[in-house]
Amino acid sequence: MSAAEAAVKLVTPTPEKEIERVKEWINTEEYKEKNFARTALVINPAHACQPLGAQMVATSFEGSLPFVHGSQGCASYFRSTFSRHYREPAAATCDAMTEDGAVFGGQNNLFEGLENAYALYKPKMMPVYTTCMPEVIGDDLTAFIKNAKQKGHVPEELPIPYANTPSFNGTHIHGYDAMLKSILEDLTRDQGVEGKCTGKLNIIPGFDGNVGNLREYKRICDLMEIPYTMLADASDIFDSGCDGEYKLYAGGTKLEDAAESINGKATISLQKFSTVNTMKFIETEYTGEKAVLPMPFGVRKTDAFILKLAELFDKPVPEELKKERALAVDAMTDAHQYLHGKKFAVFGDPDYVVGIISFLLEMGARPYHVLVSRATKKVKKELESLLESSTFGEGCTVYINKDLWHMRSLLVTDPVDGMIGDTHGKWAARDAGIPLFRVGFPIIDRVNLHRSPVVGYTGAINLLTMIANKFLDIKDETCEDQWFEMMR
Amino acid sequence: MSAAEAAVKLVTPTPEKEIERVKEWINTEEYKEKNFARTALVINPAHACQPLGAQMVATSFEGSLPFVHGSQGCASYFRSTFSRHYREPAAATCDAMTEDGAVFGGQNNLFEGLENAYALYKPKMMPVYTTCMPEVIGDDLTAFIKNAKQKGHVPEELPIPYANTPSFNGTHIHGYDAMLKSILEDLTRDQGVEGKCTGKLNIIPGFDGNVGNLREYKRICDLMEIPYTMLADASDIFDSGCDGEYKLYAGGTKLEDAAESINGKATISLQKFSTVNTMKFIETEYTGEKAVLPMPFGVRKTDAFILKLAELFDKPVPEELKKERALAVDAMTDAHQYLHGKKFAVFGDPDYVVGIISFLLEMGARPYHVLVSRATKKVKKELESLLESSTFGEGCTVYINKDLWHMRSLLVTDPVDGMIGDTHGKWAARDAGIPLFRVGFPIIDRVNLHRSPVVGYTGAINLLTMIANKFLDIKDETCEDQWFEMMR
Amino acid sequence: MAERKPIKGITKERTEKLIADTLAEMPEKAAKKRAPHLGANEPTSAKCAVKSNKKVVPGVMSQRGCAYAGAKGVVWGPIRDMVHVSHGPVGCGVYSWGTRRNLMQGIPGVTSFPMDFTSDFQERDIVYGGDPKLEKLLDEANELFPLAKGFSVLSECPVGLIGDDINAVTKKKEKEFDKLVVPCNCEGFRGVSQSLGHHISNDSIRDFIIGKFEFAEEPGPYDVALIGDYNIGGDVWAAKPILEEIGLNVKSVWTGDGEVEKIAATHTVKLNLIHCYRSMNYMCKVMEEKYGIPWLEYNFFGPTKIEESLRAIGELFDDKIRKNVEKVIKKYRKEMDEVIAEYKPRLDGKTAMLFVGGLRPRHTVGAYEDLGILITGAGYEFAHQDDYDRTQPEMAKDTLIYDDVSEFELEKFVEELKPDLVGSGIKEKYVFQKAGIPFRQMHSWDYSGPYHGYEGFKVFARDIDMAINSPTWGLVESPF
Amino acid sequence: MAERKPIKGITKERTEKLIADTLAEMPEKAAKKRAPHLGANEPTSAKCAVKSNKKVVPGVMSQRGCAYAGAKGVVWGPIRDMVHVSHGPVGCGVYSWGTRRNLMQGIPGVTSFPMDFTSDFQERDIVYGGDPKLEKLLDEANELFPLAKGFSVLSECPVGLIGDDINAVTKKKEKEFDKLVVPCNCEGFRGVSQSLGHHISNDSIRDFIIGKFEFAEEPGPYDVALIGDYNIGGDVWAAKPILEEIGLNVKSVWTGDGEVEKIAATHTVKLNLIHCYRSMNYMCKVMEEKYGIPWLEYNFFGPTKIEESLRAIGELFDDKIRKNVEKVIKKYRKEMDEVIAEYKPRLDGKTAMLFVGGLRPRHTVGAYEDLGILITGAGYEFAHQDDYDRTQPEMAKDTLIYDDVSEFELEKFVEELKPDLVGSGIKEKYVFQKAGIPFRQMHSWDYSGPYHGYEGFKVFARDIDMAINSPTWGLVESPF
Repeated sequence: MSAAEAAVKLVTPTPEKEIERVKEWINTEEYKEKNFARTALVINPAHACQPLGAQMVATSFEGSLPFVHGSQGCASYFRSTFSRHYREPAAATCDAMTEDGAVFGGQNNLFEGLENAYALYKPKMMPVYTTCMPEVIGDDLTAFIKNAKQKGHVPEELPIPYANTPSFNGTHIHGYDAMLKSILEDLTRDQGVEGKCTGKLNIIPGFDGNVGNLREYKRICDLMEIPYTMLADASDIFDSGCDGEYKLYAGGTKLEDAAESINGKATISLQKFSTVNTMKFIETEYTGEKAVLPMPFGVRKTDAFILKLAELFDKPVPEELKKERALAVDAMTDAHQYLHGKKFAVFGDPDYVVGIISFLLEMGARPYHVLVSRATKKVKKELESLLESSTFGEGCTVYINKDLWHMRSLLVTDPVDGMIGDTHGKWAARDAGIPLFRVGFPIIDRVNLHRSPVVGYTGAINLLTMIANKFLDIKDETCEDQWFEMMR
Repeated sequence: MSAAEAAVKLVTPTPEKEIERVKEWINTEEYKEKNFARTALVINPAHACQPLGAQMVATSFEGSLPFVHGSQGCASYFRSTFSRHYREPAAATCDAMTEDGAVFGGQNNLFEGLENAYALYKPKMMPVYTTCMPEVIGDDLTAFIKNAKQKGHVPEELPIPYANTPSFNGTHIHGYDAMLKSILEDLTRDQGVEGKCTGKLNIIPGFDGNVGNLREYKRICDLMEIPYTMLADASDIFDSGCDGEYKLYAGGTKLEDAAESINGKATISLQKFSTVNTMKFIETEYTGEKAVLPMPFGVRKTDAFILKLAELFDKPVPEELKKERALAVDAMTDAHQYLHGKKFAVFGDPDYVVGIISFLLEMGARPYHVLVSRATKKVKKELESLLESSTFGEGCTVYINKDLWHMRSLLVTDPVDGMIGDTHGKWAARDAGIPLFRVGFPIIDRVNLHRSPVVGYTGAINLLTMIANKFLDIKDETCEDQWFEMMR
Repeated sequence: MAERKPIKGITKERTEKLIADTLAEMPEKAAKKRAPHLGANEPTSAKCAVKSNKKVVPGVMSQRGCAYAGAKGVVWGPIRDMVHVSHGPVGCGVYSWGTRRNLMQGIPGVTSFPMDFTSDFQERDIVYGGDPKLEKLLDEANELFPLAKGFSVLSECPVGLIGDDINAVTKKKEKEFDKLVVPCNCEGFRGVSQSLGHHISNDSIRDFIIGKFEFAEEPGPYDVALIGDYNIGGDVWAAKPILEEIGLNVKSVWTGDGEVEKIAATHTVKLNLIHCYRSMNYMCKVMEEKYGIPWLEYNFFGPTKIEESLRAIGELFDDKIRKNVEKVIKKYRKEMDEVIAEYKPRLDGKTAMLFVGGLRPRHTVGAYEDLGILITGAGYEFAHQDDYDRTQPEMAKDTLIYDDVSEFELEKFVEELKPDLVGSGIKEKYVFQKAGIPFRQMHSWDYSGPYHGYEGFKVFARDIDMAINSPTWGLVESPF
Repeated sequence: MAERKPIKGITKERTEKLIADTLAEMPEKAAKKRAPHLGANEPTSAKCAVKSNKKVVPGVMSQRGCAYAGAKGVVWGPIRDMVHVSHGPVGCGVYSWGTRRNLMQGIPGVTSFPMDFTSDFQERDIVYGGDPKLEKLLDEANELFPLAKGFSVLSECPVGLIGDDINAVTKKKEKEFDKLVVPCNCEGFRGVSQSLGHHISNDSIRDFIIGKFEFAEEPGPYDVALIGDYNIGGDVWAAKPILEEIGLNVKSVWTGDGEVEKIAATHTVKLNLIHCYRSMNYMCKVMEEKYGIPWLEYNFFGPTKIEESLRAIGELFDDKIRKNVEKVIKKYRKEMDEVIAEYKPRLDGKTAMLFVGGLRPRHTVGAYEDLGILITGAGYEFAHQDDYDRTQPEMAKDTLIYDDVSEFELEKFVEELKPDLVGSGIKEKYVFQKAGIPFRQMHSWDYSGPYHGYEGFKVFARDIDMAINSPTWGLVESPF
C-alpha cells in the first residue's frame, strides 16, 4: 500500500512569507505567461456540456419531457443548473444507466425508463439525448427507440426524437443545435406540403437563458403584426407564475405549430453559432426564406432585425417601435459619458459575445478582453472583424479556447473597468476588484436578471442602466467626502 | 462699519481633538435629542415648493406652455430641477418681475410676458402660477388675465388658467393640486352636458416623477380595453425620443380630451394627498363615479386598482394581467428571503410613502423609520394605521414635519439596512453606511430610473430586483474570502 | 429517548392508503420495485421495513446524483488545500463548481482552491486515452499552484469505460512531486447513488492518505477528529468551537474546510466524532480496526440534540470535560430559550416533510421539535438500512417514510399531507413553491447557514420562521 | 495677442441676416428690446456694441437666474466652514442644494456644510415677520454645528417685501456668538440677473467680513489670494498647486473650498489673482482702494492661456518667480503636447457655440483653440459691458455675439450655424441633444472636471472629444 512506501511526514503549515510571495506572483506577467502556456489543464471553464443545451430544447415544447439516456447524475446536474438559474422547476427524467449498462448497453434501461416516464408524466413528446456513457459504449438509439415502440413500451405515435450529445465534444450550444434539429426533423417529417404556406414566421432564439429576450422577440413580432412560431420557446416554462398550482408542462412551442413550421413563410435564427446544423436542415427542408441574424443587442442590430422582419413580411415599421428606438437612442446619448472609453472584459457563448461587443461599441466603450471558452477560428475571425469595425475596438483582443483562469491573469495584468458575463466570472472580477455585469447563463447569485431582456431597444436601455448606475454606485461608495456629490 | 467695531482676530484652525469630538457627538442619542428639539431651523428638507408641482401639471397638456408669474430665478430653478431628473428639456417661461414689480405690481410684466410667449412659442394654453413675490404683494391674477385678453395681448379664446401657489404654504404636491384643479375648471367650463357620457375613464396619476408609472397605468387600461384620458400626462413630455428634432410640445393630455373629461364614465385619482382639491372639484362637477385609490405599489394595491377598473367598467380581468400577477408573486416568493426582516428608512411624498410601505410589508420587510417632511396629522394617522395592519410594521415609527437631518440622527442611532427615497437622501445614507434605493423625485445622480415603473405588478418586480440584488452586491463586495460564494 | 407522541391525523391506515393510491398510478413493474421503499413508520421495530440503497427505477424522475457527485461534491471538494481534478469531460466539474456551499478559509488560487479543475476531455482523449493528458495537467497544476498540498483525480464516466489507468499516473506523479496525488475511481455510472462515491472516496483516503502524516506536536488525551461535517454555510465554524469550549482538541476536520495533511494524521487522535454517519462511517470503522480509535455519532442540530450529544461525548472523557460540558450547556441554554421564545409561538404545531441526502432528515427532527414543528414524513436520497434504522425512533408512529422518492410520489404525498413546510433540494424547491408551499433547501441551507451548533440554531430558527411565515405566501391566491 | 483668423463661412452679412431673421419673428416691442443684445463681432473696436445687463424681456424664456442664485449659489455656497441659511420659503434652498458642484473639503456637518439650511417660511412668518424665527434658528444652528466658523443669512424674495430687518438680527447674534454672522439682502427680485447677487454679496463681505481676521504667520512677499475660482468639479485643486509651484503663497481662495477666516484676512496679501472677473471684480477694486492691493486677471483654461497667465503673473514678481514660471511651463509643456496630439486630430476644424454665465465663453476660447476647435458664437447669461469688451478680441471677426439669449433665439442661431458642439447649461442641454447636437454643460462641467489648470485641460480635452465623437450620435438617424 502506497502509504507504507512513503516515510511518514510532519504536518507543516506553509510559511506566511511563501504565501505572500505566491499571492503576488499569481498577479504577475510571468505567471500569466505560464498560465497561458497550459495545454492540458482547464481551470474555471466558461462552458458546459452538450446535453445541458439539449435539455433546454427538449423542455421547450408543449407537453415535452426531456429524457436523459445515461447516468442519472447527469440529469440531476442539468436540472439543478436550470433551477438555480431560473429559480423555476426543471423537469427531466433519465434511464439511470449503471455498471451493467456499461457492459450490456442501455437498451433495457431505455425501455423501462420510457415506459415509466410515459405512464407517470403523460408527455406528448419525449426527446432523448445522451450523456458520455452511452456515447462511449456506442448505444444505437435509432434501433433502441424503434424497438421500444415495437415492444409497446411507448405508443408508436409518441414522438421520441433523439440527439447524440457527447460531452467530450463541443459545448452546450452544440447540444442545443443537435436536439433542436432532431426534434424538428421528427415533428416535420412528411408535413411539408408543396405550395402550402402558413404565412407564419419561424423564429429560433437559440440557447438563451434570458426569457425576457424570448418575450421581447415575440412582442416585436406582435407589434409588427407578424404571425410567428417560436421554435423551442422556453419562456413560459422557465418563467411561470406562482398561482398555487404546479404545472409540469407550463408552456412551450405547440407540437402542431412545430410540425407546420416546415410550411412557414420565413425562418429566422437569432443565434448563428448555436443553430448551425438546425439551419442547414431548415435550409434544405423548409419552404420560405431563411435568415440567420445576430442577436439584436444594441440599436443597430435591433434595426437590422426589424428591417428584416419588415422586408420578409412586407410590413411597415410601426410607430411604437420607432418611438422605442428614439427612446433608446435618447437614453444612450444622455448617458454616453458614463460608458465612453471604459474598458470591459467580455466572456460567454459566441452569439452573446457578438451582441455584447456591438452594444459596447455603440456606446463608445471598449471590449478590451474578449474570451470565448470553446470556439473555432471562425468565431475568432468574426469577433475580430467586429472589433475592427469601430475605432473603439482598437487594441482589443479576442481569446478563444481559454478559460476564466486565463481571464483572471488578463484582468490583473491589464486591468479593465468592468466585466460582462455569467456568474462564473465573479471570482475573477473579485480578484481584479471590478464589477461583474451578469449577462448570460447561468446567473445563480442574483434574482430576476433572466427576466429583464438585454436584446431589442428595451434591452439596450436595460444594459445601459445596469452598467452606468453600477459605475455611479461605485463612485459614490468609494469616493472621499470631498468628491461626494448630489449630482452625477 | 461693523468690521471696525470688532477687534481683529487671528485665523485659527479648529483643533483635531475638537473635530473628532464633534464628529462622534453628532452620532449620539444626546445630539439626536437636540436635533429633534429644533423648532425654527430646517436642514435638508425632503420637499420643494408649490410652483414646482404646478409646473409639472402645466407642462402636461398638449401644446401647453407653463408660465411663471414672479421672479425669473424661480422659473430657472424649476426648469433645471426637471431637466436634471428626467434628463429632458423642461420648457417654461416667466414674466420676470423685479423691484418695480414689487412696487407697482406685476400686471405689466404679465401683459408683456404673455404677449411675447404667445408670439414666440405659439402655445395652445398658458397656465399661470405664482412665486412668492406676487403672492406677498397680492397681485390679482383674475383681473390681470382678464385685462390681458381685453387689451389683446393674447387671444380671448386662449386658455390661461391660473393657480396661486405661494411657496410659504404646503409643498410641491399642493401646487400640483391647485394647478390641476384650475386647468380642469378652465377647460371643462360649460362643457358638461346633462346625460352625456364619453364612456371614458379619467385617470389622474398625481405628482409622479416616474413616467414609467404613467405608462404602466395606461398599459393596464389598454389591456383591460378601457378607454381613458390621463389628466396631466407628462409621460411623452418628460420621456421623449431622440430622433434629431427637438419638439417644444412633445405630447401631453389633449385639451379636447381634458374638456370632455367632465362627461367621463368615471374618474380615478391614484394619489390621494396630491389631488385633494382637484377631486373635491371633480366630485361636484364631473359626471360618473369617482374613486381615490392609493398608488398601486405591490401586489395587493395593484389588485385593488385592477378590481376597481373591472368594477367601474364591468370588464373581466384579462389573462395577461392574471399572468403578470402570478409572475410578480413568483418573483416575490422566490426572493422573499433577501428582504424578509430587513429594516428600511423610507421618506418622500405621502402617496409614495404609503405605496413603498405597502410593498415592504408584503415582502416581510420592516418600514422602520418613515418620514414625511411636510404633512398633516391625517397623513401620520394613515401611515400609522398602515403599519399597524401588519406584524412587520410593529416597532416602526412615523415622523412628520421632520427633515433629512433628523433622518440622519435616526439612522446613526437606530440603524437600518437600507433607505428608500429620492437623491436627497444620499448624504444621510452615506453617513449611515447603507444603500439608498432611489424611488421618488428628484433622482439626479442615476440614469433611467424614472423610466422604470415602481407601480403595478411590473413595478413590484422592479423594486424587488433593485433591492435584493443590491443587498447581494454588498454581500459579495464586503464579505471575506471564506464567505464569498458562487450562489446567493 | 422516549417514543414520539402520535401526530394528530396521522394513522397507519391513512399512510398506507396514500402509498397504495400512489403506487396504483404506476406501471406494475415500477410499482413493484418502488413498494418496498415506502412505508409507515414503526418507531419500535428492531429493523426499519423500508428498503434502500437500490437502483433508481428508470424514468421515475429520481432526485439522486452519481458516485462522482458523492466523491467530488461531498468528500473531496471541501478539502481546501488540494487541487481536485474532475477528470473527463467538462460538464461534471462545471455543474459541481461552487454549488454545494462547502465554505473554506485560505486565499483562493494560492492556499485554497474553490475552483473547477478539469481535463475537459475531447474526442481524441476518448480515442487515445486520457492518461497522457492527466500527466501533463498535473504538471501544469503543480507549477501554477505550488502551495497546493496535494492533488485528487476524480474520474468521470468515460475514464472507467476506456480503460485508463489513473492510478499508475497518480502514483508516478506522487513520487515526482513528493506531494499527495490521489486517484479516485468514482465514475458516475458506479453504484446506485452518491453513496458509492462516498465509499470509494473513503477507500482512497484509506489507501492513499491516512497515516502518511503525523502532527508535529505531541498527542494529547483530548485529541479528537471531527468527521462528516462539510462546513455547509459555515457549519464547522459553528460546531468546532463548541467542542473546543468543552476542552477537546479538534486536530482535523473531515472534510469541511479541511486540510489534507491533518486528515492524513488523524490516525493519532483519541476519538472520532462523526456527524454525517452515512458518508464517513467507513473511515471511522477503518480507523477503529486499524488504529483502535473509538468513534461516536453526535448531532449538533438544535439545543436538545446538542445537549444530548455533548453529554454523551463527556461520558467518553474525564470529569474535567464533563464539567465543561455542563458549563457550556448552562451558558447557552438561556440564549437558546430566548430563540425558542421568539420563534416557537409562531411555529408551534406546524408540520414539515423532509427529503434530503443520507443524514439530515433524522438529524434535524430534534431542531424542528425544539421549535414545535412536527415531522410528518421523511426520507433519503441515498441512505442505507442503518440510516433508516436510526430514523424510525426519531419519527412519530405511522408517519410516512420514503426512500429515493420520485418527484411523482413526493408530489402526491405532499398534496395529501399538506405540510406547512417542505425541506428538500433545489430540484424540488420550486415545484412546491409554485403550489404555494413554504420550502427550504436542506442540502445547501438555501444560501443561508450555518445550521450546526448553537450559532446555527439561531439561523435555523430564523430561516424556518421566515419560510413558513413570509407574507408573500398570502399573495399566492388571486382575487381574480 | 494677434487677431483671430476669420472663420470660413462666417461673414458680417450672414451673421446680421441671421439676427434680423430671428428678430423678425418676434413682436415688435420685444424685437426692439432684444436687438441691441445681438451682434456680429468686431474684434478691434474699442467697445463691444452688444448691450448687456438689462432686464429680461418677459415671456421670451431667458436662461437667467436671480440675485439669490448669484449670492447663495455662486459666492457664499462654496465657503465650506460657514452655515449658509436660505432665509425664506423652502424652495430656493432645495433647488440650489448640491446643484452647482462647488466641491469642498472637511467633514460634512462637522467642519463643512454642503447642506441646505432654511427657515422654511410658512404663512405666519409672512404675516408676523420672519425675524424671530431667524433669531431662533441661528441659535439652533450654532448649537448643532459648534465648529461652524460663521453664518450667512441669504434673504429670499418675501423677506425684502415684508420689511424684515435681518441686519439687526445678525448683528445681535454676531455679538452673542462671537462668530461671524453675515446678512445678505439678495432677494431674487433685485436686479436683472444673478449678477446683482454677486455684487450684493461682495458688499456684504466688504462690510461684514474683510479685515476682521489676520493670519497668525507674518505676511510674506509672495502672499496672494485666489479670487473667483469656485472649485467647480475641483478646479481650485487643479489651479492652486500651479501657483504654489511657481513659488507663490496662496493665503485664501474666494470662495471655492473657501475658509471664511482666511477670506476675512485677505486684506494682508500682496496680490489678488482673479479668475472670474464678473462675479468678484468688485472686491478686487475695494481691496485695491482700501488696502492698496493690486489685482490681475488670469486664465487657466488650456495650456496657451495658462502659459500667458503664468508669465503675466511672473512679471509682477521677482526673477525667482519668473524662473519658476519658465520651469513650470517647460515641465508641463510635454504633457500638454501629448494631450493635444491625442485629441486634436479628432477635433481639428470643428466648431462650437457657447453660452454661459459671465466669464467662461471668453475664457475657454483658448482651450478650444488648443484642440483646434473654432468658436462661431458666444454670449453670456449675466455679463456686463466690460465682459463683452474683453470678449470681442478673443473671438473671430463677425462671429455671433448674443447677450441673455432666449431659448427661441439660440435655437435659431444653432440651427443656422450648425456647430459640432454647444456648450451651455442644463436647461439648454437636452434641447440640443434632441436635435442630435453634441453638448456639454459648461456651468457644472457636466458632472466632470476639473477643467482649470494643466490637470483640468486633460479632462477638458477628453470630455470635449467624448461629446463630439461619441458614436451614439451616429444612432440618432433612424433607418425607418
